[in-house]
Amino acid sequence: MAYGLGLLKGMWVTLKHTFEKKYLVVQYPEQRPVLQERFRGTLCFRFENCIACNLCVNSCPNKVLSLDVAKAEGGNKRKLMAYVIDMQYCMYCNLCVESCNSSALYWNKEFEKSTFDKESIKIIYERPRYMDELEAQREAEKERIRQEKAQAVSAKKDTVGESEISAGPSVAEQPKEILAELAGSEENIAILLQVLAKNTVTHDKLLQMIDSDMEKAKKVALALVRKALKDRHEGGKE
Amino acid sequence: MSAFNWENIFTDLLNQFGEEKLQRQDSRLSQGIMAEAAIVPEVLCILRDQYAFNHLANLTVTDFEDEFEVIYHLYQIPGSQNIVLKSRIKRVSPNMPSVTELFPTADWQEREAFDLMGVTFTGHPNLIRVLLPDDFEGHPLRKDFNRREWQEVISGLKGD
Amino acid sequence: MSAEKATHQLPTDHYIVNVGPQHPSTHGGAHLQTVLDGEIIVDTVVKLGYVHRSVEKIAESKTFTQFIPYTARLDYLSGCLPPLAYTQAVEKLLDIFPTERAEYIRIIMAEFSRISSHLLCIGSLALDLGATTACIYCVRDREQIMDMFEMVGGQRLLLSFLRVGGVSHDLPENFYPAARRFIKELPKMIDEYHAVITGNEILQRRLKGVGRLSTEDALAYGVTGPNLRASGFDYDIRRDDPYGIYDRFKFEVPIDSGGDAWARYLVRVEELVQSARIIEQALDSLPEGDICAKTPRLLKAPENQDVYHHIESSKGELGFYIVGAAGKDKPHRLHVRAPSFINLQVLPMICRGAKFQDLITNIATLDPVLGEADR
Amino acid sequence: MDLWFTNIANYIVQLLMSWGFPYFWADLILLLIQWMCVLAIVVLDVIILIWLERKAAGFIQMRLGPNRLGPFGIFQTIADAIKLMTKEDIIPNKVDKWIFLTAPLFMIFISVMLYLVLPIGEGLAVVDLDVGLLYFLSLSSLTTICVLMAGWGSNNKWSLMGAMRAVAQMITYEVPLILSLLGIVMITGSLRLSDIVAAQSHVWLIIMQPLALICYFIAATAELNRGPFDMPEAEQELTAGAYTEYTGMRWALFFLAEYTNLVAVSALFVCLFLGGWHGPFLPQWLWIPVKTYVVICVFFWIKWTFPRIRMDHLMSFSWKVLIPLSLLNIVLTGFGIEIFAWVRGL
Repeated sequence: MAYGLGLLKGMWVTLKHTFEKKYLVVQYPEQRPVLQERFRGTLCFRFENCIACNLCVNSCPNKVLSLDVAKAEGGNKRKLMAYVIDMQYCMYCNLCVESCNSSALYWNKEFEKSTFDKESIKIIYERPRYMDELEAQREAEKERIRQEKAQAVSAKKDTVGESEISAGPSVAEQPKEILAELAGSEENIAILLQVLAKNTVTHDKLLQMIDSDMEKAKKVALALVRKALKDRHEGGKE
Repeated sequence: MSAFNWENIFTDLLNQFGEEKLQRQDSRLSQGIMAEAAIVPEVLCILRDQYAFNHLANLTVTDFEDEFEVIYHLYQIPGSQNIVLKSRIKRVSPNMPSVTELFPTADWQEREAFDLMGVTFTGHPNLIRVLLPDDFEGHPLRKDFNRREWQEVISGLKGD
Repeated sequence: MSAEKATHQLPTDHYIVNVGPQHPSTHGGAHLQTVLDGEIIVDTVVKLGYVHRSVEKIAESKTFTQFIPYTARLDYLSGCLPPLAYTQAVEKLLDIFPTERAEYIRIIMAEFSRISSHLLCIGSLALDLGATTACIYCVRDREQIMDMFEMVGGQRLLLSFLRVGGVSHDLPENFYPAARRFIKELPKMIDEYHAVITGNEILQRRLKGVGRLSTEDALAYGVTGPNLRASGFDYDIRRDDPYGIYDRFKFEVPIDSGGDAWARYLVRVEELVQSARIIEQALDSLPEGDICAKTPRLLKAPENQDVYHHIESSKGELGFYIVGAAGKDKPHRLHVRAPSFINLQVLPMICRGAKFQDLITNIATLDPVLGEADR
Repeated sequence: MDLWFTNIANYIVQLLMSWGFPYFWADLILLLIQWMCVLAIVVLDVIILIWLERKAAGFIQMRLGPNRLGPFGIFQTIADAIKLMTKEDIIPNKVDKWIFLTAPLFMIFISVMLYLVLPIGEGLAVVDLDVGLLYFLSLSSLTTICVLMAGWGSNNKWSLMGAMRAVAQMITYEVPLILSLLGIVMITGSLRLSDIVAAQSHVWLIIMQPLALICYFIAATAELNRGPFDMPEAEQELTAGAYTEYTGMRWALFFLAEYTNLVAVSALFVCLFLGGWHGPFLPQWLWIPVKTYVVICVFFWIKWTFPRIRMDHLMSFSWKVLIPLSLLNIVLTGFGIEIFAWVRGL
């Protein structure tokens, strides 16, 4: 009867492993786990890539994502104010990343996400300060391309009219009423003019807006002033 | 095991039960019978004993607006021949004869259907809830189940 | 319950022990109300629902694509298998055909999932019987599969990697050597399990003849998968009703006529080898091409149609019954035929008259996953 | 070097007598000091052993075991002990209070008393009883009463089941345990442990009594509720068996007692089969701990390799295999002694 042989065999295997210098464990806080390239740690958001198309929100099975969109008055343009990722409900299914056409969403390898309360696991991406500028730049770029196209077309048509933007007056030269309407107080006007002096692209755009769409121009001017104030404030802090 | 010939099987059944109790319901994906609720156990018995459908793979209920549809998926195993048996019952008093005596596997599946959909299987030896707690009110898989009301109950529990 | 059993010496009484819902060996939140006569089980009442997440109700409010990650949470131990069943059912319903390469990738991942599930089953069986070390060895080897899953899909357990029409990512370059190495090392691992688990006489005595389930009973109670094959009934959906491209691979279906816990254990060990065979063939003949068929962004059911699709999951026949409504992107009704749920029905029967310790053995060898049973 | 401890003892007695104590009182104080030493040894041993077991289990399972506190994690057990001592002592409402409270105390008390007769070196037993072996065996079986107290007092079905298993197991395994030791008594002709060890100065009893060795080892594992025989607290089945309701220090006392028993039984094993203090190079009082630890490591090794045996198999194994074997051993030993005497007489 071989009773007991199997027991001894098992004991031999465990004995072998006892003296084998091979360990399965990772000494965690000091020794970091080896994560694969596709590892899904935390969902991250690139603000500058987002076009606020809402596809990710619709694709998410668990309503993890939400956009805070402000609509510019008059125009149909959507302005993304904040992007919220509520990680407590995330299933890491990758559907949002797959649905995003402008690669605004991606995973990083940050896996230590425990927090002390439910609220702080939410990741909130607020509109960064440079976004206005960036959007304005992009807008200007688009505008430039459009104009160039238009110019090319007009050149083709061999029309008489010259381009209007080149010889416009500056914002500072606008009548007082318009400036007051744009920025409000004297102080704000000064700030606005300061900002515009630094950035000619914005300046030109604003000028155009004053001509075409006063409401829009007011908003942009207000935003510029606010931004400048905030910058100044934070600069003071530092 | 008799060879699988869907035409023969259906004609056979039709001869036995008549057209008003039994209709053929084939589709792109399945071959099926729509039978009256009362004859379902008999049909299943015939299918099992005479045509060797020995495996009741699945038993479930679907809620349509005005009636419930009870669905039985039968397989001849080992093999892949299968038919679907469906039966429509009224939504007001959903009673369905139980098939636990033919297929013991239907026991828990019927209990589940009762639990989540509220279909009463008459003749079931132990028709109690299986997934939800015993004191649960309502049948959540019904389309008219008020989810909000239930959530209030749950959040009320949390508050205590 | 308190049937008085007066012996000529002392009046004794049955007593009820509540195994679970929090118990180390119920593999999740199951509640087994066990009526005991000393150490002998008189009756067991299985009470489920502790992991009930109303998946079927959730499905009715999610689009076809959105529901995929939820399926992985049914049988959370065999990563790709429930999503495979679901996506194939949806493809049947919507008349979509996955690409060739996707089919192969699916098979590879599905079989790895099966291996990982069976390894954990064997390991937890050993753990439930008290052999902690043997469990660690199984988990050690399962970890390699988890690493591979992480390579492919970024997640280790709840892999939402399959999509309707294909898969979400292609296999990465470092996957192939890892998979080949695992296949090559598998026989060595199995030898080790044989030395530590199979060969152990204590374990043999605890498994042999325990929880005997006859072929007739197994069939009547709808038991499927390894448990049915261990009862001597030769049925494997992969071979008998091939889904995907299983008909292109050569493999054997291990059966055992014992019907007891020992047979259920042995069948699972043998299935490891067969799964490895399938993976090897699939890796050898993996074609190039797209990994996902062209599908519309929003999947809509073309007609009022219902579909039942079943696959051979690691636990048994896993079926998805979907009722689609014409023009809707959400199912009208979705039902999961959960093998764990239906296999658990036989637990009271095979435990009757057994010793209390056999209850643990029987649960472990029936291998239910409560996430799937409760849905 | 061999006589360090005896010399110290003699010195203490003489010192006390020179201070004017009568011999009786001096001896009593010495006994108290020895008792304290035993306690200290027990606690120290347990602290080392728990660490050792966790480390051994770790290595067997390809882990590292405790390694955070101190070098190689040696202070882990001390930290655990502090944690357990500062934990809330929960006494459930429905327990049988006095039985519940006193069970761990009795258990640790009995376990420590086992050490009194163990000869750690020549003449180094606290009390060298002439029925030492009998004393040891009867006391060690008393621990089962404490487990029963714990299980019954807890008023919990798991606890009760664990306790009943413990009792059944004890009754069953006590028989082969004692029967297997009869052969040794027959050969050495004494129940005094120091006599038995002294008889092994030339040849260890492991060579003369291999069958008894196996029987004793298995029975002792069952007696200790260890390894594949840990029925009473089978955590996969009974959650924690008899100790389910215990928390904090009371639970720690059970744990302490269990390891104390382990050391005591292993030390007895060394005394009976492995030649006790006999051995080359090292001083005799060091040989016993060294051998004991080797035996304990084997216990660990077995525990972490094997699955748990089933209750009815356990009983039938004892009645159908171990008891016949140990009876056979007695018969064989009897014949052996006769043949030996006959050969000698030639």
